[in-house]
Amino acid sequence: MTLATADTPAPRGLAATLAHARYVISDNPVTGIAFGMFLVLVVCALLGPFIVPYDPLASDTAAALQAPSAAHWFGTDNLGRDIFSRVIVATRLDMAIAVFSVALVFAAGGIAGIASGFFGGWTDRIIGRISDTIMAFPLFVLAMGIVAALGNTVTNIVIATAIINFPLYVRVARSEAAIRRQAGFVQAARLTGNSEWRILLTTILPNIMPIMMVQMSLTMGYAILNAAGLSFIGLGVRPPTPEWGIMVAEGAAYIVSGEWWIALFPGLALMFAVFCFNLLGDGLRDIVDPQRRT
Amino acid sequence: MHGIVDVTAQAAKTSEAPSGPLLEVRDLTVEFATRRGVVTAVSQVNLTLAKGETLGIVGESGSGKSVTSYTVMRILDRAGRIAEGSITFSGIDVAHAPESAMRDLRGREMSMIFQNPRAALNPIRTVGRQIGDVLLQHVQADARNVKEKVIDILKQVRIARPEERYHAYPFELSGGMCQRIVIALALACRPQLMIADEPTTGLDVTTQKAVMDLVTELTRERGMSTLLITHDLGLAAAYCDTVMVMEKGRVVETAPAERIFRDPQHPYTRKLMRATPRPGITLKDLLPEEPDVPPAPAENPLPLAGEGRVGAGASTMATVSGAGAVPLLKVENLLKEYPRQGAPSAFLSGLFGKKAPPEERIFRAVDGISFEVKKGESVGLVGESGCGKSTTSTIVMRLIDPTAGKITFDGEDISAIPAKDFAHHPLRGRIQMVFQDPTESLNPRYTAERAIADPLLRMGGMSGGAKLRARVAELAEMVGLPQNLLERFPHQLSGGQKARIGIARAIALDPDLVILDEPTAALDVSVQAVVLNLLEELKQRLGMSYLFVSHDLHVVGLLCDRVIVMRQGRIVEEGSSQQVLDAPKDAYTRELIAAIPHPPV
Amino acid sequence: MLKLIGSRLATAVPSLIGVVIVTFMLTRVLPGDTAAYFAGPAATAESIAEIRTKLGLDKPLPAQFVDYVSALAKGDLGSSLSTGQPVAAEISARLPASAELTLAGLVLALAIAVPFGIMAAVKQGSWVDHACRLITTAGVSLPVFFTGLLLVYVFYFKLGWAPAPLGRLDVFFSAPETVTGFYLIDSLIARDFETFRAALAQLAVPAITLAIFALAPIARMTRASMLSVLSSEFVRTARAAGLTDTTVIITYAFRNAMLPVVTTLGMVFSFLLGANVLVEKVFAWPGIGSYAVEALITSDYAPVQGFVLAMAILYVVLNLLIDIAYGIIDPRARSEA
Amino acid sequence: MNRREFVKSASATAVVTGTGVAAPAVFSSAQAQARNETLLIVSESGPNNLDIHGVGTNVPGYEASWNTYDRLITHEMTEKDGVRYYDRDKLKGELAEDMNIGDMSVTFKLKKNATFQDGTPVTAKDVKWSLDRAVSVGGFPTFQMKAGSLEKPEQFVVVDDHTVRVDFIRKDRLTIPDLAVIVPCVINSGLVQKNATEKDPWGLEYTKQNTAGSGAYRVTKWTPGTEVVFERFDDWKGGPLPKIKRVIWRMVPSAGNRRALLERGDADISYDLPNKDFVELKQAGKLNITSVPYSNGVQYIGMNVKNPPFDNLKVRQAIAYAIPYQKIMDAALFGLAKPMFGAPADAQTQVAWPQPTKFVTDLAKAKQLLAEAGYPNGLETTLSFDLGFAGVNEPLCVLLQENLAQIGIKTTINKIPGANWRTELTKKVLPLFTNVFSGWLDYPEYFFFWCYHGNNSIFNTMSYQSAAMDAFIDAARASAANGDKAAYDANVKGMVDLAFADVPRIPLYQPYVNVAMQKNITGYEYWFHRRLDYRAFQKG
Repeated sequence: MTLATADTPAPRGLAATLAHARYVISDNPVTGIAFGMFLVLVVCALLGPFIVPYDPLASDTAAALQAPSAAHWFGTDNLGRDIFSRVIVATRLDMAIAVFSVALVFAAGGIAGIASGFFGGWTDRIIGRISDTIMAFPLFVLAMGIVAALGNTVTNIVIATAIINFPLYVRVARSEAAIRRQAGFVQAARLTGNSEWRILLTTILPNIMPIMMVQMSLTMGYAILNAAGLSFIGLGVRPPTPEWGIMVAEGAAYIVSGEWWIALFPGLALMFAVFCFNLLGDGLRDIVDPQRRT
Repeated sequence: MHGIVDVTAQAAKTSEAPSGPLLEVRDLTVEFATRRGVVTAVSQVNLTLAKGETLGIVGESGSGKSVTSYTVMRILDRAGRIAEGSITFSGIDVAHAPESAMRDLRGREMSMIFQNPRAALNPIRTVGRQIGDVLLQHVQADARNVKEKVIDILKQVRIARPEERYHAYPFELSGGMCQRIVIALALACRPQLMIADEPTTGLDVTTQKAVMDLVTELTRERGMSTLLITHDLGLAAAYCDTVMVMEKGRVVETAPAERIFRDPQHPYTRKLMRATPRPGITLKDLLPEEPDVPPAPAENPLPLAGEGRVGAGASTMATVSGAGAVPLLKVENLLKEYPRQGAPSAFLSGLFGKKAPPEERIFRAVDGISFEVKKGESVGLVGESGCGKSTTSTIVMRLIDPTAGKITFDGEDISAIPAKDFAHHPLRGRIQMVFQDPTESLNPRYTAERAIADPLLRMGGMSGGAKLRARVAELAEMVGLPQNLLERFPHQLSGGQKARIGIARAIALDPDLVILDEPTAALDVSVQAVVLNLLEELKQRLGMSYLFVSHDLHVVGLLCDRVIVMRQGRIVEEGSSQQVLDAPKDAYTRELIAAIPHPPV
Repeated sequence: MLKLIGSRLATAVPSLIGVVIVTFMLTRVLPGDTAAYFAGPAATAESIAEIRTKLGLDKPLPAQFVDYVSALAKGDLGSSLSTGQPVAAEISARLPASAELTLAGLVLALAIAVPFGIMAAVKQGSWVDHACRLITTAGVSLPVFFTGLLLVYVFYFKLGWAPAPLGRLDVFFSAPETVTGFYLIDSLIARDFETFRAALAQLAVPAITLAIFALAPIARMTRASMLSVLSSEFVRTARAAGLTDTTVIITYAFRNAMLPVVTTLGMVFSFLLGANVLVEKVFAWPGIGSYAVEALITSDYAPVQGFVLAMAILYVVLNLLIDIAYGIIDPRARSEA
Repeated sequence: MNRREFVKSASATAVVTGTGVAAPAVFSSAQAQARNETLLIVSESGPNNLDIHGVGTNVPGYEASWNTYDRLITHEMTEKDGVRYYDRDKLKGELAEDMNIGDMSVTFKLKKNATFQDGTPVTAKDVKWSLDRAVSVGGFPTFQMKAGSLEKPEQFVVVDDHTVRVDFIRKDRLTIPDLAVIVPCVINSGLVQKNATEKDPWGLEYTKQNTAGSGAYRVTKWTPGTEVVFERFDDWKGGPLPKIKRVIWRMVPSAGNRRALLERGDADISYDLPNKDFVELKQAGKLNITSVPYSNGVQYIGMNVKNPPFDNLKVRQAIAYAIPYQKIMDAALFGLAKPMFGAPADAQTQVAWPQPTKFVTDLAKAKQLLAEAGYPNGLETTLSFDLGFAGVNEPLCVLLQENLAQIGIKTTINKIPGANWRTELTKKVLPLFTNVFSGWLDYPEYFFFWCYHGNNSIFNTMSYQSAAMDAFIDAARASAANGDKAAYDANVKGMVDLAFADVPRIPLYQPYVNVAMQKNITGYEYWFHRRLDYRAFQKG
């Protein structure tokens, strides 16, 4: 079906990707919504502390446990802190946890995966065994072990999330690299004097970037959920820093006693973010998936 | 399952159908909703097919021949729809028939076979059960006698040991065998119409002949009509009563087979005829004749429009040095062995103590071959798939290491250097390669310009800037690639344009030897003609020598001085292309040549 | 098939060794000091040191590792400080509880997610596709403990449909005589249907919580593999041969599409085992997850090591089952091994 | 269990759970009758050892031991603002039928008919063996016995089969009450010695998982971390036969679920709900809620007085003035505590403990004190708390953190898991933390002996060494022993004034023991150990 391309002069470079992205958004409304949600998250993360009505850390015991009202849109928590401000300000920390852990696991798992898929032999076996070992641990317990061992700072939470996603990235990268190992353009690159590592980084990596991006957006969702889980068992972010996971964990005790808003709004925010990342993942796959690119 | 219908009664029903033509297509127009708006794939197509008649639809990729056949069967994908026109099949208006009615027709009254047979079969279901499914679906059999009926059909399509093959899975059968299963599937319910969409593309020429003979014999025996879709004019001529030529969605000419070849009316048909490689012609003859067009055809503005090669072998311009000089490339009893697929690895079999006999464990892709290539000479390596020609070329390219054997290039033994270190060897730049599938050989992330510049950046000692851009422009101009296409990505270019980029990249470092691995197999025949001529001219101008690997004897005959025929890893015949094509000494070569269908020109 | 099992076990051995080493290192890094704990609140410095030598904690790490591995070989997993029980006994009592919950969650997730995935693929781009995607993504967007608490609040506290979140069985039912440790199966074996119903009622809400959390990965994988299979050539041949939609979609397309789904089951199960730790905490489920969490937080070595080994073995067995299932579905796998 | 059955049941699970939620278990008549003879208790965590002498036995373990073993003597019951309360000063026999206190000894006559749960009679030999064990196993039990000057096995003499004499090494008013706490319980020495080994002479391993006592209940099933089941010992001679036949104690980690179980009537008693729930449940009136102040108990902010910056008195005083007392009372406790701050400037020091300090929240004064102490631009430290009581500790610390920040003291909060909390305390390195301590024996000098005395016990978490303070405490104990009330009062006041002046730890409040019970549950008794006494409960 190369009918269309031959005649109409196709737009070049960046314009092409933008046109293509615009097409996918209009073609698939859900992905459009996902991009919208992502923008909202980024705005909250960047401008959070400046646009919130109250200081997220200021407690006001007189106004503790108030239901959502005009003054406090999301109500107040047990120390009288404004939940709306805390939810908005928490975006920055949660997005940071998501972005950094995904970047870390992409660098480690992605590269290791490509190397093992591309070189095969011993590299493949060693990396395979390492990721098997990590897989043998129930993922969440491993994360807890790491955070319990190294202390529950945000950096350790990011490292723990990265480690437990390592096998997933190795597997995806490995299969994509293995397919392309004997591709024509890789052989051609060998012919023109590129060393194996240069081929790996300049030829294979860019070609599998799209697929990895899909994976990265999905894992961002799981990273935040993981942080929330750690908070629930007391290994999460240190108080009083606002973070969705810990706010939901603390609010959970108040559901039965009727103060549903303490847990609900951070829960919804968490859901909003994870939802956005998952839909973004599917959307990216549609943009990136060659079959869709008829 | 209502009463069992006796198969013979079924056959009787079809014969009483109204006498008119079996299939009639009137002004058919089909449109596809794609990303850049609605695209008309086929417009105003008319065709009639009488009972027992075989109609061939010939056209290049994108001509709409497949779309027409899919529309007749109404299995277009979601994006396609019939904009206007009518299709009547033995009295039924197919265009507006409800899906349930169509489902009864498909498989029972009309059926289809497809291009690559192994992918056309369900990989995880035995072939016997797949044929059985069709029979059970169309009430041609019931649970008790379905196995016996399937075995009977397998016999009809000449499959040996059908009881055993009933339980086989597609991956356990050869390409030709799979195609027979697909045919069996199609003919199971004795349909009136068989549509064959490029049934033999990708198969070896000998298997191709066997499959086509089988199809024609079965369809004639049962009085079925056939619609053969192909891009191979030779095939259409040999097996069709009438031929219809299509170009960019339109029918340009329809005529009985022998008349269309003897006296083609439409210029496009003539262009196709000329571009089809056939014995006894020169490269120039492939190009469309230029009635009043200025000598240099617009497509490749080559200043030195050298006139055609005088006879085979010696080409006037080539600096073919005398026989005495040191040959550019010398290959001495090259051997390459692979562990047989599925054989237990040495480690495991060692573990369990039982050692399988050597032959069983080892598969010899290249079995001790020797040949030479002199400076400026182009040698053809011909053979069917699995004969080891590609393995040989990859070894000579030093992409993989041989098990044994010596390769000397320009006096230096390059087989000693392991493949993975050869990338930095000074000789690297002097041996280059053009790959078979142009799309797969270009990095999707690089523009055309970046792809051509890559070798220059790495080995050509150029670091970028004006000098590099000038060299790339010069190369593009040499291969006839318009300058404005340089910033485009591979997915925005046509097959021919991508092939030219592959060639430009190969000659960027002024190599002495270029290995061409089936460079035009994936191209349309008209584009192939242009590319072959381009290769010939480049050889003349730059004094390179070629090692041309192909399965198509005619194409090799046109371009190469000498031809080597290979079979199961061994050389069976070697000689000048003239002598091998006209008077082949070896029986296998003769069989190869005979099997290639070519138009009765 | 035997070769397949042989090669799979061969690859499992190094990862098991890896697990043993990592757990050993992990527990030695945990902040808590066992000797101090052992010595009790009013201990003096030298009594802590004396207990440290008794436990062999003062020996160099490699020596400790050798003791640990030799004890392991004899099947002695040591005993837990917090509960005072031998770890081997605790794990064998608690593992079936977690396994039953996780398997129930997985079966439920499969029963919902796979049909969702198929529908989404068959009607790609339609509202069904978007609805499936939204529902499954919503399931995974909430932390599992929050879903659990929400379900308890609605189904138990407000509506009273679900039984009290008091663990595996209502207080007034005695556990069926253990054969497999799975209450559902044991009560069926003992033909005691009342306990079966009670156990099932207790299992319902936690299993649903886990299932909701596992819907997304399974549905997404099923949809993706169904899409690629539906666009393959043999499906087009089947359609051209006039087979009905159900045959084409189920017997032809779906069976092929199940292959990648089966392989991801291993990862989903391990993912669920992790999530089940939180569900156990919410539903007071006497599983192995909550046991490990307690031990981990109080840096109590033995249970953590015992737990992780049990999980590693479970993971290897699971992968073996998946390979066998793969071999059954796909004949190519059988011949290649 | 063949594969087919497994698959069938697994699919059955999928089918049933798939089709809506199964109906709740139906109670057959037999179970209904059993229901009102059974008490269902739900709490967050359970015992890790059934033996009070066990190594590292946790607080829930005390409850198990109290209900399954007898002591020689126990306290009479009295009434305090509507709740049955143990009488600190009046004792009565439990295993002993007669107690005769001499000048330097006390003699007990054992009940003849008392038997252990396995039927063997209780003899003086068992009593001696048990008391020897208490003073020799080390750790907390030995320390507790020492608090009542019961230190050496030689003090315990078997007179005859049913008479035991305890000789005093020094006059100590706390000796007799110390024989009524949980530690000096009487153990079935025959049964335990049978299961002892030369490595474990006192049979601690056996008694960890099996009860070998003569108490009113025996433990029939214990799944650590999940459930403990007690059955009544019908031949119990220690007191009137309890009404409850069976006690089921289930661990339910989620506080929300515990409240839901109570509100829906599926659980009878729970005592570790968040304060907010207790206040709301009390207002709702559906359940009986009792709130009794911790006897001799204080929640405090402790500081390590050995190393800077808290070795400086002014810094400690600055902290004392910076604490948001009222905010803590409202947001962390919801009013369920007795304030130990803000006493009027002219208030006289009482001869009682605990009693309120004169500190109030005064940030300006705190800032000025901090400057005087040499920290004009503040300092940085960590604020630690016990994660086991996060419900109160976390809001308390967050509020404190906020106030300290306003006077320039930057703190990072450090959560320490419950089981590690005691280990961290023994290290005595935590600079700033909040903790609660309450002495079993409700006497001021007992509290100060544990918390302020120079012998640096684990509960002297501040490592506070002051010769003056030691003098006051020892004098108070001596004067109590020989009944010199005037000297005793003067010493107690001296102790308290010095404690408030040096302020190594800042008292916050006296917490309440809150228990929520179904309406049909009666007979709750408040004991010094603050755990439940199953023997007094009635249901229905």
